[in-house]
Amino acid sequence: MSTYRRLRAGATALTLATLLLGSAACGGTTRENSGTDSGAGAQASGAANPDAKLKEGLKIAFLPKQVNNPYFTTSDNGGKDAVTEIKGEFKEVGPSEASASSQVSYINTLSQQGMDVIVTSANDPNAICGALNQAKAAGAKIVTFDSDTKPECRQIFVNQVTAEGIAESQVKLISQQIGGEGEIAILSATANATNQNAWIALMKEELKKPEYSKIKLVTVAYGNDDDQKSFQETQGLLQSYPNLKGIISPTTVGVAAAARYLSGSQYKGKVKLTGLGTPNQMREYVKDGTVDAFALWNPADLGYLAAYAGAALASGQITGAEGDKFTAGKLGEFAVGKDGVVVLGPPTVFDKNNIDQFQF
Amino acid sequence: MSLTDTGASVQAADNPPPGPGRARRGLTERLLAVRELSLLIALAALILVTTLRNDRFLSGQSIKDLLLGCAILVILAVGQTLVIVTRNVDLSVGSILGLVAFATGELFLAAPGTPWPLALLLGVALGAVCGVVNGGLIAVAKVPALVITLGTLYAFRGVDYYWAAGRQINAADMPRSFLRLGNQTVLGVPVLFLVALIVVAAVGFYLRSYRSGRELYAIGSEPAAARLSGIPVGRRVFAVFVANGALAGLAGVLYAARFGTLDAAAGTGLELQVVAAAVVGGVAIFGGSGSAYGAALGAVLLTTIGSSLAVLRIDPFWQQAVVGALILAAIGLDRLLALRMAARLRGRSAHGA
Amino acid sequence: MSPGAPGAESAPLLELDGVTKSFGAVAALRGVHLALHPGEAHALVGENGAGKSTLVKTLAGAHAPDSGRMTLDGRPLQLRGPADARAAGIAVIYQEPTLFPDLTVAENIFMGRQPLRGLRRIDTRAMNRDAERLFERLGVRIDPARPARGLSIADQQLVEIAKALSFDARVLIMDEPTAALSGVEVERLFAVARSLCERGAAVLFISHRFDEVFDLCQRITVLRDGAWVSSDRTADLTVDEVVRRMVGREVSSLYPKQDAPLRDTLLEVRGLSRAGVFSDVSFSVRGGEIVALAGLVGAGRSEVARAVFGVDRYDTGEVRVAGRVLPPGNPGKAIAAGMALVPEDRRQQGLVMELSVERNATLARRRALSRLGLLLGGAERAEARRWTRRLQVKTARLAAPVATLSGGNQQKVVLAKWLATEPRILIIDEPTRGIDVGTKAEVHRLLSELAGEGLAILMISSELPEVLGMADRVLVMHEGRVVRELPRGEADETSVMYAATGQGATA
Amino acid sequence: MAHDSLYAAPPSLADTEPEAGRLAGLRGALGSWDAAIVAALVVAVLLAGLSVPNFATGRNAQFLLLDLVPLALLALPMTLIVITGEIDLSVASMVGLCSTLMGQLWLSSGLSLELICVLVVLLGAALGAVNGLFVTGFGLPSLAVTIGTLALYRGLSFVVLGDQAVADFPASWTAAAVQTLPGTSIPAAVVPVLLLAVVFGIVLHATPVGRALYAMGNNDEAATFAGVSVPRTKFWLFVVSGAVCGLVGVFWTLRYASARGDNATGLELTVVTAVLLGGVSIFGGRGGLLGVVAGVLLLGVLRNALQLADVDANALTIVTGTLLIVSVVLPNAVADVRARLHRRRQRARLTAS
Repeated sequence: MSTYRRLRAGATALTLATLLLGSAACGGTTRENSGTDSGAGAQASGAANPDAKLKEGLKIAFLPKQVNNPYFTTSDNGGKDAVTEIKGEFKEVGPSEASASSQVSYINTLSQQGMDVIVTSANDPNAICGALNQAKAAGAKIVTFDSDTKPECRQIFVNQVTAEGIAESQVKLISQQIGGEGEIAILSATANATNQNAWIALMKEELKKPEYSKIKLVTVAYGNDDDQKSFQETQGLLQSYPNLKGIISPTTVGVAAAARYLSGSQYKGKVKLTGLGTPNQMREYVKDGTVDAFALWNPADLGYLAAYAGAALASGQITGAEGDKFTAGKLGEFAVGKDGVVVLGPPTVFDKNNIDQFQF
Repeated sequence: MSLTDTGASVQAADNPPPGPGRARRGLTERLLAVRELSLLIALAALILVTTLRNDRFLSGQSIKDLLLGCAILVILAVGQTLVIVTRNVDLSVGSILGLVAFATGELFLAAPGTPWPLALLLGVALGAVCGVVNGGLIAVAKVPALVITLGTLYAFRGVDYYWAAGRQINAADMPRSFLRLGNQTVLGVPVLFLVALIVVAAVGFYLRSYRSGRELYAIGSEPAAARLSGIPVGRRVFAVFVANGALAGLAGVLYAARFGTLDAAAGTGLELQVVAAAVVGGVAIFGGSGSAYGAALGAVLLTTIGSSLAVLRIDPFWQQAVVGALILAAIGLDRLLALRMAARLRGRSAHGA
Repeated sequence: MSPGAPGAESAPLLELDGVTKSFGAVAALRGVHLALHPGEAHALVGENGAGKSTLVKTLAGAHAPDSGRMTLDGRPLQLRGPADARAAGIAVIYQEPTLFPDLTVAENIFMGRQPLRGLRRIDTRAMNRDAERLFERLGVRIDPARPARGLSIADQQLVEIAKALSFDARVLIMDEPTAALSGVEVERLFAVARSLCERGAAVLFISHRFDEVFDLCQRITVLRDGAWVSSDRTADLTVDEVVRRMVGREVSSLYPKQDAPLRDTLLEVRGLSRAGVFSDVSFSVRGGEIVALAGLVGAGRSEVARAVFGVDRYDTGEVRVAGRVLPPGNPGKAIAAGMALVPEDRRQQGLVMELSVERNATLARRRALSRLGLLLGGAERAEARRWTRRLQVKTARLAAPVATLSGGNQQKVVLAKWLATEPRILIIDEPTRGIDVGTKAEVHRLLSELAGEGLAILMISSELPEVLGMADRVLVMHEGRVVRELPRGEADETSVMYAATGQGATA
Repeated sequence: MAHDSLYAAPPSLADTEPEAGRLAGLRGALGSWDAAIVAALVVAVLLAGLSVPNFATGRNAQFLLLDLVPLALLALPMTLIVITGEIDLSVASMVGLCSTLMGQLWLSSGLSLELICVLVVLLGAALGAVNGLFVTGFGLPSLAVTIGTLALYRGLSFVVLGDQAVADFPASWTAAAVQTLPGTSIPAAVVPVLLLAVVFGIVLHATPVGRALYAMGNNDEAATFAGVSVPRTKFWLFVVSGAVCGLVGVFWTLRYASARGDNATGLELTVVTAVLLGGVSIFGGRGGLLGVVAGVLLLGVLRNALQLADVDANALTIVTGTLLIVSVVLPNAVADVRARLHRRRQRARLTAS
């Protein structure tokens, strides 16, 4: 009878309630009048004391994008080495799936536990900002690595390489391999991965240079950092673009999947592949001739550097202001650049000749 | 829904003689065949359209990729058919696959010399053990399979994560003979696909022609009646979950062979595709009807859609939406057919009077 | 009295001794004795809740008795499940058909025993052939290869019978198999049962219909409240005696419809049709009048009632309540207009087993009982108390789940639920189906009383004496049409049956 | 309806009579389930407060409650839906789609945020209506339908925003989402949640609608005969569920200041777990809102405490899965043991006499 009518009334009421709640908040917020809060505020508060010694017993927590990712396991282990060197307490926590919302809950937990330093790789540049700011307010130093947040949410971002550096080296590698002309495609990770998109944008810029004028980027495919999906996408690329000469896959999952596909297909050696991959994953394909050369920074070094940066922050050696300098154990001295960015260095290029020297 | 089915019954003596009856023999089977045929037509149409847009889609390499790509899903869908036919569902297959795949890698790490047939057997056994957990909980606790397997979906994946602890196993860690299994072809047909074919044929044949196979349909069709007719319902359902676990284990080993790179996330979310494949293939989600062949065709269709979306350069974001829409379309279509059939049968009953 | 009292000419084929079974606090069987002799049909009678169905399920292996002995051919028999019972040669036809709708008729018959060929594969052709032979034996024609879904109830029952036949059972148990069958079908079923007896099988027949019991069976066992009362030869018994043993008391006049002054027409049905179910049904019922809708099972009576009430839709026609057109397909509107339908299948359609007595009793009144949209406990309880008192529902607490009540009391709760809506029009489908003899009289008295209060009552009944005793007018349906209308004076067994079987349609 | 076929009734040889008796016993056990879950919650809070450092602080309570807002909101309509014997697995995907729709509208429509919020809730209701239409209009099992829309809506949410994430919502709004009540550490968002919980509680327990919900969950045919419009009621339940998802989508977007396609992925499992943990029967017809609220809190407390105690995320996955299984297995097991004990006592009495 009218049971449903009541429910319908309920639904209407719910809508009305939202309307009221919404309009009660304030009158008509639009994108135009809201004015995006630009993160101009660099945060370097207080003065750095370059001579301060690194404190012992610092509680340093690593919060990767997800805990089940071998890449992050490697870099967190680098961080662990560093923390051991400076006699701190190391901890690695993180969600089992790469989602920003669960990272927020972990950040809250860490700040609740009174961590001195939180080293994190952001699943979303904005979503975890609020939580990071709260943690910062509670006294924790925030270092991001691999994937950054908005600059105002952290003190230091440890960048594996500059985005420009990646774009340059990737384009250069593929150009060398395909002989400077032909169609190429990019196989990326997820479509909203911050760093991937930044690199891809820069690669497109790079390709506009005259020396690459004969190279045509035909498409960007997304393998979602999922092995099977990347595999299928590679398949799709080769079928859709018969004239494809090369693929750049600036993600470790993607490049390995693509290499495996190529090595088992008729395109092996004919379609060139380069990208960012780990030597362990790629060793086989470099040796069997599928891949000539690829690049990567050392993820362990990345974590190592991030841990040192965090310790330096917590000890007052640096504040994250441009020009601050600190020493990161075996890696030597680093300087903080603009927006609190510390760059690990140019990527290493791996090929048949040097790959056996690396184990990670 | 039986509200109207009791309508106008007939005095049996006045039923039409069996002459015309012969013509309508095997209505159910014919309907199933219709379903399989329409799947084939849909598949053909899809391939045709994609090939028209890009003639490489039908090249030898591409067909090989397609067959290779669908093999694992086919095996899982066939296993799921066994379960769904009994009016149950197993949502934990993706997690079982992931667990077994990683375990296989671990096995090769720990004992590099393991011959691959042994690894295969061990993988199947591990899958079966997971199935025992599912089936045991369902049979002992008398709780719907949906909830239990939702729970074990978490639990198996958790065990997998815990075990892997963020490590990855690479192709280099596994013996070449094993990896070849994943890529090798016999007369141009990938070995993986042949394995899947054997599974489909075996399960399909079993379901159609064996007493215990038919009993599975009986259980799904009317569990209470099945019990009263002396069918060991609990044991059969348990066995079905074990069998499905074993098939998921097989799929896990093949996954390891095919992809080479393994971490704990292998097969995450696969259960949706598996259920979708079975449902699209005409396996009624409320049990009692459907065939392994249909489910296998459903899996092939889904994989082909995935590939052709990639080939047609349709935004990959659409892919998941297409899977969802297909599930809805498939169950909607089934409903329509069932209503049609009920109407026809009722009509026939009435005419007989 | 000692068990198996009457004669000892042949050793019993199947014997039960002191069988006990309880569910929770309820003792369903208390020391039951039963001896089935080869070549004999044995009737099991008793009121609802006397334990007949439990006994059947025990014999079928579906329930394990708590204590007591079963012997087959003098050897102890232990049934661990229905499969054991089958293996022992015990076949059961249940009250409600238990078919697999998705499987073919032949598979339903031979499930688990399909004929095999090489490699233990099922031989479908042989199976269909065998099924066809069984149907020939039964004298019916059902396509063995069609799915069971969509079979009429009678056909389903026939498939069950074929299944039981296919066992070559030594013991055939039939739990109210005739409820859904027409006279011809019943005759055929009995012929089959007799032929089984001739071959030395034992038949256990459970029914509420005494004419059938006395027609078929050589012995009658009476159960009351789960306990064994008596086993006697049919020849030594009369119907009255059996009834007396069943209820444990004398039963007074059964059908006491008192004349009530007829008032205005309350329910008017015009040209109601639903394709393939019923067509062009028209009738009207006045206040104070009981109109019976008679006919064979499957004639479309219940379907008409459901359509009038709005549970099912109809294609054409209209229903008027006190002159106003009732919108189709909306039971809520029908209730609001003052109509109530006590459905045929009370357990399935009338009750929500897990809800309490009071919630069930007030379910159809929940809206009227609410204040400002809120429904608070007190109102429901008061209302429920009023009606359960009037109908003498026996329950410990009104908050107890209705499932804990005995069958007869559950029936009363269904009645209470509908009477609580204070209807002007009461449609009651098989008012005494499955009700024991004692309660039957109560229900009839109540109906008569309600008519006296001015209600218009439409009663659907398959029991001719009930129809003839209660109704002011009898409408006879045949194959979805109302073929005769008989005022009280003209209605008798012959005229109603004549019309119901279709012969009177043109007369 | 066909829906009940999926939750295969617990296998039991008992016919309806003893079955009912058993369920009645179960009911007795479950009457105390509410109490048990509340007690478990209290124990968990006490234990965590005593043994886990940093648990019993205002700040932690704020984090905990804030994390629970989406879960609590989604559990409300889910409780009602499960009580009617249906299920809505698409809630998390609806949240995701609503979130991206909000982002897209904010990005490109130029409408005011207030209007957008209302629109998003309405869109959520429309998404729910699609579920409702498939379930009630076409008579399909809600499990299958919502598995389909789970994939469809998630896919669409990626289609809507593609590779973007919209993040430039006004700071005043995003701050409001996480604001605490003045003078306390209780998030302000808890207030509307509580209000809605009270509304849902009243609807379920003290209105004719609530009675109808229980009735149709137990026996929809009897409910139909009692004048309940089962399909229409269920349809509107799905609409309400969708609207609440819209609301959660708005909250999620503002709280995390980010509209992304993957928002709330996998949340449906947690919601179902909380509802079942709260004592709602997956078969329908049983359970209450108080238990569900306690279930939500218990789940949140456990997770939070374990996280604070540095328990691995992977172990948390296992805990969630196990909790889900336990919460459905336990009531059945308890009832089973009780029945068995009772039988034994009965037998003892009989043999004694």
